[in-house]
Amino acid sequence: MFDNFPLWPQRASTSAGGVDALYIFLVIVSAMMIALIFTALVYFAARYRKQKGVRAEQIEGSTPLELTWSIIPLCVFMVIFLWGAVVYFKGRTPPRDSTEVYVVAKQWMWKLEHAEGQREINELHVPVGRDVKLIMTSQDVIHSFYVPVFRMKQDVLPGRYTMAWFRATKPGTYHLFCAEYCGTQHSGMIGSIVVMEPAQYEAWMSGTPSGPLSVAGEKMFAELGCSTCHRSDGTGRGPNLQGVFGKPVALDDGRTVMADENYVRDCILDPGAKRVKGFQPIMPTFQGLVSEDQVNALVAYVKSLAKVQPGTKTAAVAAQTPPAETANASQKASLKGSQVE
Amino acid sequence: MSDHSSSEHSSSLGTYIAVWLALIAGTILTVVAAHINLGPFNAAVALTIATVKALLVALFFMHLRGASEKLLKLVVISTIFFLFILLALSMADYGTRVWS
Amino acid sequence: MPDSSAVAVGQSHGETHNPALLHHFATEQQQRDSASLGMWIFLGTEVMFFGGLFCAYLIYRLKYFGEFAAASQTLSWQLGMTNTIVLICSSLTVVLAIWAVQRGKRALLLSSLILTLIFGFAFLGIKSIEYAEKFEKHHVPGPSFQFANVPLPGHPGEMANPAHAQLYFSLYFIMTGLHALHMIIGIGIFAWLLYASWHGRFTTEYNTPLEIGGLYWHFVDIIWIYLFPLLYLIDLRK
Amino acid sequence: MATATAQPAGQTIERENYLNKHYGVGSWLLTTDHKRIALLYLISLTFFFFIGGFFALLIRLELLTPAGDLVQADTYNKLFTQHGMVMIFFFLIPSIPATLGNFLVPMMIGAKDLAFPRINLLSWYLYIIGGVLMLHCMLTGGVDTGWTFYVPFSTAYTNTKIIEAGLAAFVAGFSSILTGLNFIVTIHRMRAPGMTWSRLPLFIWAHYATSIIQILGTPVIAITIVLVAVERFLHLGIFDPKLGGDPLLFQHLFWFYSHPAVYIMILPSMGVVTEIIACFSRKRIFGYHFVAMSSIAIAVLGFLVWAHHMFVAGISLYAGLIFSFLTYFVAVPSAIKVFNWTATLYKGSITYEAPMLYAFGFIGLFTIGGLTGLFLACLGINVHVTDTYFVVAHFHYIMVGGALMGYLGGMHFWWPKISGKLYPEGWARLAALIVFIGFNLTFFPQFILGYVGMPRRYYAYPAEFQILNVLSTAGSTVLGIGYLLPMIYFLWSMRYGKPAPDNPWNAAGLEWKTASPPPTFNFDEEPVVTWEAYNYEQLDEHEQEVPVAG
Ligand code: HEA
Ligand code: HEA
Ligand code: HEC
Ligand code: CUA
Ligand SMILES: [Cu+2]
Repeated sequence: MFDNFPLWPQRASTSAGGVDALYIFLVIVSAMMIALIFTALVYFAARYRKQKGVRAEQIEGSTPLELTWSIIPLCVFMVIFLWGAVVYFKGRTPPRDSTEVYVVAKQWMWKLEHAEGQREINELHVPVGRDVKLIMTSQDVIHSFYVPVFRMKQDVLPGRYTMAWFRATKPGTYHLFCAEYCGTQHSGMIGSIVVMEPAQYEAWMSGTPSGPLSVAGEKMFAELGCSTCHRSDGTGRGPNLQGVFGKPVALDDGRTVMADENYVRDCILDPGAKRVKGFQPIMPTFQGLVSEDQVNALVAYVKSLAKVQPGTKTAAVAAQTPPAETANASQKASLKGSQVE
Repeated sequence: MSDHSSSEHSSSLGTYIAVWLALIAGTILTVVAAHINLGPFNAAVALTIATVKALLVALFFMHLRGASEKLLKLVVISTIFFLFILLALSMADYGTRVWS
Repeated sequence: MPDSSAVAVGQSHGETHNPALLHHFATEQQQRDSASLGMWIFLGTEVMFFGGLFCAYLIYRLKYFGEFAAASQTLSWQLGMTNTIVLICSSLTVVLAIWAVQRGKRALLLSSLILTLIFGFAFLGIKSIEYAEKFEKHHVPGPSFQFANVPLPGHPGEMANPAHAQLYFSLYFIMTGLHALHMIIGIGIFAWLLYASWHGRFTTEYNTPLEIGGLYWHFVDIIWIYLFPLLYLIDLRK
Repeated sequence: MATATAQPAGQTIERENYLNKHYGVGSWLLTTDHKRIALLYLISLTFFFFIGGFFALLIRLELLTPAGDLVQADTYNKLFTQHGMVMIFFFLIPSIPATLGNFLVPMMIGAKDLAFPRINLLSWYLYIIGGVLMLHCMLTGGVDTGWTFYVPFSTAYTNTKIIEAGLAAFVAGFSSILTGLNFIVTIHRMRAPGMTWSRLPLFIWAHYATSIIQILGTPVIAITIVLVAVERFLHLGIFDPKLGGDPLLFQHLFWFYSHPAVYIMILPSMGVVTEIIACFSRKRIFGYHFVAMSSIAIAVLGFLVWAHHMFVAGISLYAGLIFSFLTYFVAVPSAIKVFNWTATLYKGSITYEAPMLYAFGFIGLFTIGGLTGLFLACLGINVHVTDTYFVVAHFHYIMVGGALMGYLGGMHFWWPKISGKLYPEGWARLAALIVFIGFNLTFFPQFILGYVGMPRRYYAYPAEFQILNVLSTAGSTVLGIGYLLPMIYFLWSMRYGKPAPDNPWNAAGLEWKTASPPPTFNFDEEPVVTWEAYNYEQLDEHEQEVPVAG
């Protein structure tokens, strides 16, 4: 499984090749620079060693030379920067329609939940050739999800989601490390990524009892009473959540934000921070009432609603044509503000 | 090296009183302005007045104006510059988070 | 020009110079210039010290706009304004003291210094009234903090999140607290300056400590000039 | 050379100098003489270096085997935290400025002392108070957060002595601020007549740039530590996401100081190397103005790049792009320096005394360290190698291979001036060689280790990483010997070394124009400068045999 004396990490994801190529480029550039500088040093040191009767020749300096060796390195640097930026950009932008896995990190273990509902601890099964998007959060301190063979790493923060993605290319079992120092057992926070052929993966999936995460979320949605306000027929006091996810939402304070995972998370845990335009601020916070896993399930459910055709009075619609009475109310509020004095 | 600068010749008593009056006026002005709703400009106006007041204190009370040497001014300017970097580049992260 | 009127007292180097001139300086001018440059640079470090707090304030204010406004409105701008004026007056007495010492006006020097101290104490007194009020209202961050059911300005019916309001008060206490600490140090310095002036330590030629102390005092004033609008004023009307 | 006080070499009767002018503990602990304070620093710094090195050896021993067998996991975490803290805050940041800088800055510009001698002493006391706090903290439980103190681990989850360690760094920080302040004022106000800005030795320029960072950066870490302490005591939510705080704000504030701080560590060393190269190739520095200005440029640009430590920490994608872009600009002035040093050798008249060997070592290792910094600054690669041993290797190459090499080179170069004695040249060359070999053996394998994927701060690790770790541990023992040697022969030479002439290297610079060791006020007469820095041409005019040390 693991070589005994590795000098180079295996490549098991689509982005690994790009990182390696960039790395090799940098190694070559550096090797050339080192060769140049060291040769010059050694040559000068030997050629101009002190000899009887030969005095050092005083040289002021040379502005053209200085410019040359500032500008050429700068150009090389810019190439490195641009190339690196491209690789980074790709590595950080998850493709659409990727399979989703929710990751909850805590001291000192990884909890992973597939959108299909399989739950794993310190082990993640993924199929070859499918884009997998990780939606990660931490219950306590900062951790970091690191899979060397995928050349992929992302810190996992408490209080919000961070994202990462990969597409595995080679079946095998690989290390999953926690790369951000997180306390006593930081070095024990190791798991494995099991990459399987699609067929095997399907077999594994069906062998694991579960329902999709969104189904669990749906149950919770009813249990927590979300459904009393968020009705699918649009008659509730809250926006209809169908078709909300992935669309821009107009907020009360004039901003427009993308309804992504972090947004939904904030709506549940800190509804006050981002109020949807055109609704009363009555949604209570669920901070402390739901665990990270439950939040994930709720988020997964809200996401699953995105595929449903929007009904009436969703936030997205409300944003364009705010219901008359609420719009008036907010206008009044702002007018009142300026009329004092 | 040390060109003879310093605050040998500090300003006259009249200047001090005038600056003092200006500072008091600035304070009243900023309070009045704060009571008017200017939307996002409330903060801008308040900070502008504060900066004018701070300048008055620095230039006249701290004799920055009288200092013939550019050095002290350079110290002040570079400090403000680095403070600006701290604020601006932090905002480069916080200000662009919503986009990513 | 600088060493002109120095009185000769016996020295180690056998030169004639002012006893306040330290041995490693060539001239009094050099010594004075060094002291004021040193003080200005020190004030630069102070700016960066407060700068970290301003950075935190900026970021959280943008993040929790509503709560910061709601919390800010619980402050008394009247007390804040009074304190601003008190500080401005104290700055005036500080420059008066320096003006007086340079012209050998002892009475004005001493009375200005005494006034400065009085203003300084007045500032701290008013500040402590404000702090006391925060205690009564349970606006001191910590376990007993309360900020329930305070509507967000401009959004009646929408309540501020107490945790975020607590952030405002945390920054309020840290910023004003550090500022007050600087005031206390300043009062200490000026008490010493008063003592030294009383004993005639400063002359028309030698008064660097007064100038240096003055720089410090004015700087503390400038910090307040920014704290006042940021904490009290900019969210008064929302 | 108006005021050169030439002394016949090998003179027997000891002149009065700063070392023998007064005796007794009090004359040292209450001294305001910059040279004595430099020695106080030297002793205390060396002490902390060996403590930090001791921790490093324990770290390396633990990592000899994949299993966590030598110490407990908690102990290991404390080891690297305290290794990092001691080495950075109590050794490397003050190292050159507080010893060589303190000793030489006034002398090189022809002043009698620093502008504020008492503040200088205060800064040593602050350093000692910080150091004692740190020692106390380590002896009574220690800290385990990593030297980076990341929240919310440090504020809410660890029960080790954060506050005390933070206070230690806070106090040491003020010591650093005061040193920087003193240098800037001294360089502006105390230069001897004729010592214009373009005649300043580049060592002074480097210290000037360093001081700018110390003054403007350190206060930010101070306030950050205050915030961490307050948060830990009262739990206000400043950094706690549960209460609305943002853990990344801490990282921003921390790195706003700690990135520029890495240039506090390297710039003085660059200054030292510049002096050494000029002297042992008997040449003026190629492109004096560019080298001087590159120091300032590093200091200023260094403030623009801090978030390159946070590329995967959850900052916005755009911030990542901006900071990566800016990081490449700070590498340009470093490149300028490397090229100018190399060009200085061209057509020189080069000899290979120990300081020169260290200087060569510096250039080589700093270049490697710096180039790997470019890897880290490259977004695409950073994602893979951040928080792995690649980073560990990068910064040890710069800080140990670069800064520490330069420090040792400087100590050898100015030792005759400081102590009035010559060190044994043969041993010194041997030590330089051992350090070089040991160093590469220790840290080169870590680059590979990092790219293969071994995360840092790991106390136990998967078995396939073992061989490289064994190499690294082996190297660290060699390195340890390399560092013990100079310590031994320097001490030896204080008693048994040959007396040093005033200018054993026939070097340029005002510090060589006074006695070795110098008198209390440095010069018997105030010097008047009429020549450029590095006037080796003039010095070699009367080509007499340079007395070679050893
Ligand atoms: C003295 C200390 C020092 C110095 C001088 C530097 C210098 C540099 N550092 Fe380093 N760095 C550290 C100490 C230092 N660093 C430490 C301690 C850490 C880790 C902290 C922690 O997490 O614990 C770190 C981490 C660190 C990171 C973050 C890694 C991570 O955690 O993800 C990055 C990323 O950009 C980085 C980059 C750089 C760069 C670009 C330089 C540049 O300044 C280097 C410039 C020099 C050169 C480039 C070489 C000479 C140039 C040439 C020869 C030109 C020719 C070249 C070409 C044409 C290609 N460093
Ligand atoms: C100036 C800074 C500096 C210096 C000089 C060193 C010097 C060394 N460092 Fe360190 N190091 C850091 C700064 C420094 N380091 C920092 C900032 C970190 C990060 C910490 C963190 O993650 O938070 C780090 C982390 C770090 C790690 C990573 C730990 C981990 O992530 O798990 C390792 C591992 O090999 C290491 C090794 C070494 C070694 C072998 C040396 C050698 O060069 C040391 C050689 C010296 C000696 C060997 C001393 C000789 C003394 C004797 C032989 C006598 C014995 C002692 C007594 C009797 C008391 N260091
Ligand atoms: C008391 C009524 C109420 C309850 C209970 C309630 N919500 Fe809401 N919700 C609202 C209102 C009103 C809004 C719009 C204003 C706002 O953003 O706060 C809203 C907004 C939202 C949004 C943002 C929708 C958009 O269109 O952008 C999401 C997502 C959401 N709620 C999820 C939930 C979940 C999940 C639960 C249960 C755990 C829940 N809500 C419980 C009233 C409620
Ligand atoms: Cu989790 Cu390290
Ligand atoms: Cu850095």
